[in-house]
Amino acid sequence: MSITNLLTNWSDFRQQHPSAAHPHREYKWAMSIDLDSCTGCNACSVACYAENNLPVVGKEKFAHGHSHHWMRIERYWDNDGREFADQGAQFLPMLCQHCESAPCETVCPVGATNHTADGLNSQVYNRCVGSRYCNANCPYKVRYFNWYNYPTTENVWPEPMNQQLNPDLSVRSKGVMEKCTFCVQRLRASMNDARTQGRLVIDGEVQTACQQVCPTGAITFGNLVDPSAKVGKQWKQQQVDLNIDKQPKDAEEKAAKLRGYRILEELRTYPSVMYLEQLRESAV
Amino acid sequence: MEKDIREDIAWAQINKDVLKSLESPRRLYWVILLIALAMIGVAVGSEIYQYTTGMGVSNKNNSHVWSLYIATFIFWIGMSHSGTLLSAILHLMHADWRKPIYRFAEAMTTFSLMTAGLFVMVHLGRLWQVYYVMPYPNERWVWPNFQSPLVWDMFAIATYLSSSVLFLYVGMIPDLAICRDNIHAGWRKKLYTIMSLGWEGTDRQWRNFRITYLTIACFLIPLAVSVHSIVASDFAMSNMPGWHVTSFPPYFVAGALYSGCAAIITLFIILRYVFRFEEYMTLPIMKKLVRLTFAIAMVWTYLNLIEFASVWYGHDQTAKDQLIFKATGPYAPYFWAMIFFGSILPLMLAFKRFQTHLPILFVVSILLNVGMWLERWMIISPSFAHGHYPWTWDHDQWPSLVQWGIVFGSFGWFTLLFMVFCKVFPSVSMYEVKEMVYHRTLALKHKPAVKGDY
Amino acid sequence: MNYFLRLSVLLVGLVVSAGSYAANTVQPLTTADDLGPKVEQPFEFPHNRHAGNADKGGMEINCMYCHTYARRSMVAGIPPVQKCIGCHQSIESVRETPRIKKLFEYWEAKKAIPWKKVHDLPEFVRFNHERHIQRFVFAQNKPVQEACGYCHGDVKTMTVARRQKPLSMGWCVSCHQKDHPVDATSTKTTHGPNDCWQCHK
Amino acid sequence: MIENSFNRRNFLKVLGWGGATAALSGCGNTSVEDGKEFVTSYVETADYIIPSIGTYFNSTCAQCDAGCGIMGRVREGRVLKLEGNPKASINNGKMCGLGQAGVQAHYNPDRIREPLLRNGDRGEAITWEKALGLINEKVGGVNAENIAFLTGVVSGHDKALLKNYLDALGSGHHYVYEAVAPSVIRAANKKAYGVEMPRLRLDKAKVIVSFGADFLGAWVSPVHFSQQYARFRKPDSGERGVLVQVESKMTLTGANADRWLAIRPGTEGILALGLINALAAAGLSVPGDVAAAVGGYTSERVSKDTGVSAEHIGKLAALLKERSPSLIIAGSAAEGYAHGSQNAAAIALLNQILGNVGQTVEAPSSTPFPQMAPTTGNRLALQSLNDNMAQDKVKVLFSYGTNPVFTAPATMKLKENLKKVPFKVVFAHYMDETAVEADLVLPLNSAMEDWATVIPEYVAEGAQLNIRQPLMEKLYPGTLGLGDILLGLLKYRRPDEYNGFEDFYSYLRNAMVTNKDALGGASKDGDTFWEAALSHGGVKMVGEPVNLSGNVSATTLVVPAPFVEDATYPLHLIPAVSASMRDGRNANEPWLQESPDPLTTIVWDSWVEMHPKTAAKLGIVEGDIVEVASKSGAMKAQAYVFTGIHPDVISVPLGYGHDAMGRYAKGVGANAFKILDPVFDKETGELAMHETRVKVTKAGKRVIIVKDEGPAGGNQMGRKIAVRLTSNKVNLSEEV
Repeated sequence: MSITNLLTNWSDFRQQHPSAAHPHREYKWAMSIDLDSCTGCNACSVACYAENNLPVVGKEKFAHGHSHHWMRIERYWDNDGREFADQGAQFLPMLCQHCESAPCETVCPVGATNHTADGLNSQVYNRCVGSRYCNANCPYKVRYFNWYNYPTTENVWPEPMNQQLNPDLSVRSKGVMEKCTFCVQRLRASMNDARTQGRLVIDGEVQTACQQVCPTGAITFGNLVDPSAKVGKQWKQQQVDLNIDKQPKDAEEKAAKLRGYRILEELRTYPSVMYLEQLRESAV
Repeated sequence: MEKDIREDIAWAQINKDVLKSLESPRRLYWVILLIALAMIGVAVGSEIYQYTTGMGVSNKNNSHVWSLYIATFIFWIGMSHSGTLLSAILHLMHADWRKPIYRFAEAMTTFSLMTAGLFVMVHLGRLWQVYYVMPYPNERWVWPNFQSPLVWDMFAIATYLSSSVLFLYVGMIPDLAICRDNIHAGWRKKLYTIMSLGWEGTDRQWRNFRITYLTIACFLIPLAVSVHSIVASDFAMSNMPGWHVTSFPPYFVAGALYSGCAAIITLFIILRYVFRFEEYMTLPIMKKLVRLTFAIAMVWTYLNLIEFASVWYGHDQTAKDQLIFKATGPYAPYFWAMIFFGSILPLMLAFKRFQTHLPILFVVSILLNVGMWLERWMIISPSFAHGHYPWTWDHDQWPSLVQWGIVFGSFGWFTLLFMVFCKVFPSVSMYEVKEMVYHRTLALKHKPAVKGDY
Repeated sequence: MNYFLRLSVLLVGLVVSAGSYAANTVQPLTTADDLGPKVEQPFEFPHNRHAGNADKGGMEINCMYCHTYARRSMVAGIPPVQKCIGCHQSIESVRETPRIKKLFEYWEAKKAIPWKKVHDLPEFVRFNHERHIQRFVFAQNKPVQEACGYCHGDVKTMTVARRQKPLSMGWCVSCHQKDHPVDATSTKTTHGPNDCWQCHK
Repeated sequence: MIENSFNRRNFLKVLGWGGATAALSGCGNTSVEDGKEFVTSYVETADYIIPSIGTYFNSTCAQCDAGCGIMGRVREGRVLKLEGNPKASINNGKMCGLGQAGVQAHYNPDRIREPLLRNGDRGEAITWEKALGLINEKVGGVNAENIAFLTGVVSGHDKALLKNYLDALGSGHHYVYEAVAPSVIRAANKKAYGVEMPRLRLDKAKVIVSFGADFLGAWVSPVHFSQQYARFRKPDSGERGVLVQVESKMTLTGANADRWLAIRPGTEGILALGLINALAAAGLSVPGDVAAAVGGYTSERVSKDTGVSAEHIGKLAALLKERSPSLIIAGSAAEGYAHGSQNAAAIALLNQILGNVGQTVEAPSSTPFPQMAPTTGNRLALQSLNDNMAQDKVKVLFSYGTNPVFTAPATMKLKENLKKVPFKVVFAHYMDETAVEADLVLPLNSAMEDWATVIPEYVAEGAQLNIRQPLMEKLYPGTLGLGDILLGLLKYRRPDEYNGFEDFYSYLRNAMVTNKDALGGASKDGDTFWEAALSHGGVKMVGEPVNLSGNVSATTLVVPAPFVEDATYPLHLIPAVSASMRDGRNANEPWLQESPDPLTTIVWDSWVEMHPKTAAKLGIVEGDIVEVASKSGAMKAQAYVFTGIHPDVISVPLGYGHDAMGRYAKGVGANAFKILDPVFDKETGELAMHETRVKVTKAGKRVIIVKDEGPAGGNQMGRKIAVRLTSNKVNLSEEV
């Protein structure tokens, strides 16, 4: 890349506001998670460990906050001083929100985290120098740093456990940041297949590991550009627009409410994950 | 009335006094040098451990990714600002009193920058790939991300470091020539000969020298302001509650000048005592310095209050929560210590009797810097501990000994550099002191002096 | 000493101008051919004999006859020993040559041949053979040897394959930035993907 | 799918393809290297093997007894990941975390790799010939009466072979033991519905009242129930189902309930009868004898006894009356008492009154091969084995698929009694607590290396036979499957019958293909049938539907009054069965240890849950190490305080506290099985798991609990993160 190239194509190398010049043409991967279906069973989290070569750090390192759960289940209580949590818990699967205007992308000194053309927030391990600025700037704190050299010195996968490692993606060594990739290895494989066959990926053809296992089917994942994709229909039905930071429906006073919302939307990160609010029966 | 620099001091005397500081050191010097080396040893050992084992040994974690390294980095960067302030700004303002003290202040600038630069490296998870941050044509065809404040940092620090080295060096050339002429053999002779670049004191040389020095000074002032503004933008440009504050750049610059001035007071007292520079580093100078420090302290306090007020009356509830947490949570003792050392303690400096009381000033100036270091820490850690996302809050994080060791060692590194400098280069500018004396004499001769009529 | 000073000014100027020239050269520095080291293999497989031009004594076998996975998988694959034997058991003329004897030794012992990797990218790079073959050979109708040769060089003239191209990232990107026709007949062009996650995962 | 065994075996071989193995130094070397690495190719290959592309094989999960269909992703001869088999009717392509961790059971570094014979304190590696010969010699030397075979749940051909072996020995006892099982409920169901496990149709119900059944977490077939639950919550009609959970300690299911009712421990039956009374009062037609029998359970009295407010009882009764069909489920919380059977019967009666039987409580199908139908286990089996061992009636003991030394309460003195058995053979994956006591340890194949057929206890539709097949070549040549071992032993006893089978695979294939007509393969030839069965992961069988019969007699139903306070041991201990730990057999799989408990988010340790009120009374704060002492023993663990538990109750998870087994399980937490009191259900004689009374005292130390939740706990601090809405504000039928 020469300086001339850099200067002439400057706008291409800059992070654009999502609603500006570059709409997604073929793909925009997005997710929706129905919190009313999520039971907090942790299956997605384990699937993520299996698919993405996440190290099990052990008790001591977990205690120090060095865990690597790209998909973490948060559990909230809403019992404001009542004697019992008598409406149960609120479970929230939290993963990288693949923001369209990701705070992490602008601050990485080496450009190790980028936005891809299909709307993913990429993390390139081999480019990462470990400044951890991306994590500092991530309001969701879904980026996980390799504080130790898990594969070698920490021996997290003792023989023959290492044979389980997924060869489709790297095992990260110390000093690099990592995070949920929307199972990019699966996406790329199916996109390549589709490309070879001269078409686009069909809805349901590719699943993320968490979506695939979810026993209640709370997670929907797909291409937001594809009008036949379930995820797009959900977003549309819930009137959640990817490119705005304040959904007009939230201001409307209506009897029947829509459940879709995005977390910390007001920070203008334009997340690609929509959550559907949990429901509780009022009759009991 | 305290004694100021004597008008009748002979130029040869000045040379003699200053050059004396370059003579073989006393035993105490070696002792301190060894202590400094030991401190560096601690840091190097810690860094080797951290480098080989992984960043985890510093006891940072996923919700608390930055800690003392960045805090201390800002501290050292900040400290570097006073040298520029004293040399460049006061030079342009023709404040003569800076002349006996600016040399070591400049040296301090350079060395604290060098220390700060190390912290950037120590902080990186993959130090061995640090060259990715630099823009150079490479086989990967990849540039760094020019949007990132860290890349700006890299540029700012590199520019500032090279400029301040140049400024220090250019300003030393006439003095190096004096050294060269007063020493007759040995490595020093060779060193001074080369470094004085053939200075003969001709009119043409003086003229070129003046212009060069003035140009660099003019260049340095905006640079210095921009450097700390850029460092401030590391924080202000992010969206962390507690960081996302518009007033951060001036706040950082003020803090920088503040800690720098305090450090100059400390070093002033040490050098004056160690090298018997009472003749040059006089109390009236100290008085001016102290008043300057007091003024900056108040500016800093004001900007601090502005920050709090804008957060308090702003509509960002998260930032407000964060502020309350800082003042009441587990970091409260450090927060209030920072307020005390940074805003209350300097009120002492307003009293005349303290302005020249060196032992008290020595202690106070060190405490001011402790306060300023705490300020940096209080910017970093509480924000991470209590950010946007309650699930990942971490109120228990405490830096490990590895972090403390490296922070501790950085002071040894700075001391080492400074001590070596003092023994190799004149820490008081001889030619500028001469100028000062000359101007004073002139001023005395023409009683109703007209400004600029030299 | 003034001399020295002036000289250093000159030097700085020189470095700056050379640097900016280098940074701004339109041709990337790294696309020139860069011959890799010779690689010792268990025995020498004569690519020239199998794939070389007929006038030079080669048999012009399609690369994908042996490297059969290239069109449908990330990796091109080294053919199973079975494949070598499939032909060579009926080629009596060379049956007793030392290399073929060695081949049969492996076959009879049912042992895999420990070939060495010649084009060994760093482990975090995932080059996809399938997409390149599909694009250049099947969509654009380029001759197979030409398409493979973009990265593997002129293998048909070699015995043991040897790296000819630099395979550096800039070299990859230089091609990905070019506009390539979509298929053999179309005038429409696209360039290769330029997002990091295409190759680094 | 697979043409012949040669190709298949070749495929399963572990082979490193260049670029195909996971790059361990993913971020190291940055330059191109030539000629440093090997690229190994196959000698022979099949067309379907394409390096770098995964192939999927169907099998059956062995992590718990639910029998979900799994699909192993195999690449370059290694199984990489387990996914759900979309064709399996139980789990429809879905999986739980426990199931997925099966791959870690397979690749576990602590697996036993060859048969070990006791030599003093050490195990000495011996060959299989020697091991089997030794067993044959030992069983030949004792009376068949003195041979005991202790297993977990067995079904399919394993069970048939085991039966044949026991027959060949001239009988011998087969004890089927499950440490955690709904055995009282099974008995009560048998009475109430005529079957042990009726099919529960959560998806058809409009209201579910679950008395402590953790069907989303660890109860019977959680993945299946979770899918039904999703349809229950969001049916096509848009009428969202309402879940009410009644229990003393919140389970995962309780955490998902619309209303979680904290009930005084053991009073579930009273509430059920109170609900019947309230329903009758509200106008539901209730048979006269029932109405008379429950007449005394006024809402005031029930409220006083159970601690559930009258308001909630009223609302619940109204809801049950209004929305039909409903489903009432009795779970482990209801059955775990000395009057567990009565509790379960009362709950079944409620179902009956509401007319749910036949609606949401459906009849299962019987399996056409009763000899392969699952034998479910209970704790009574272990009890009687233990008694026999104590009386020196057991000379040779086989143990397979259970870990009784770990799961038996200390009062049973099982470990001591075990020492009285002269020859103990343990089939094991790890050197667990029981294997450590063994005289001969036989290392088992992992579920990813093994052939077996499985008939789960709870089958979602029809009758089915699931197949477990190897997903890759054995990691260690020295391990064998249960089938192979039994076959080997049978060859000594019945050589004519079994010598014809080279291994268990050929036996199984032969058995299946011979019976293909009954297995739904009448129209296919043997090979096609077999391959279809393998590629589907099992076969559907034609089963006769079992008619629901039986009745709960209200007149004979007596539910005792709630507990009297015990001054020395004031608290009830609820040993919690967590979704990932269960009875502890999977504790050596690190993913499970590191995935946080859903409710407390604690990892890598056990804990004592208590209500803030209880904690305040005892002066305990979170992280205090407390001693939990019952009459039968004591254990120490960290205290966790939260509001999902009744103040009269504390709860400790099971499955932790191994002192053997492997690097990930050993020394993690404390074993709550050990301190259980010997109180039994009066009707069935089962151990009443919830009857243990304890006292809790501070042990003096305080730790920082290792958990995922931060200092904010479950508080969102005013941010809009996880949002909750009342369901009447939403129109679900409009949703996509």
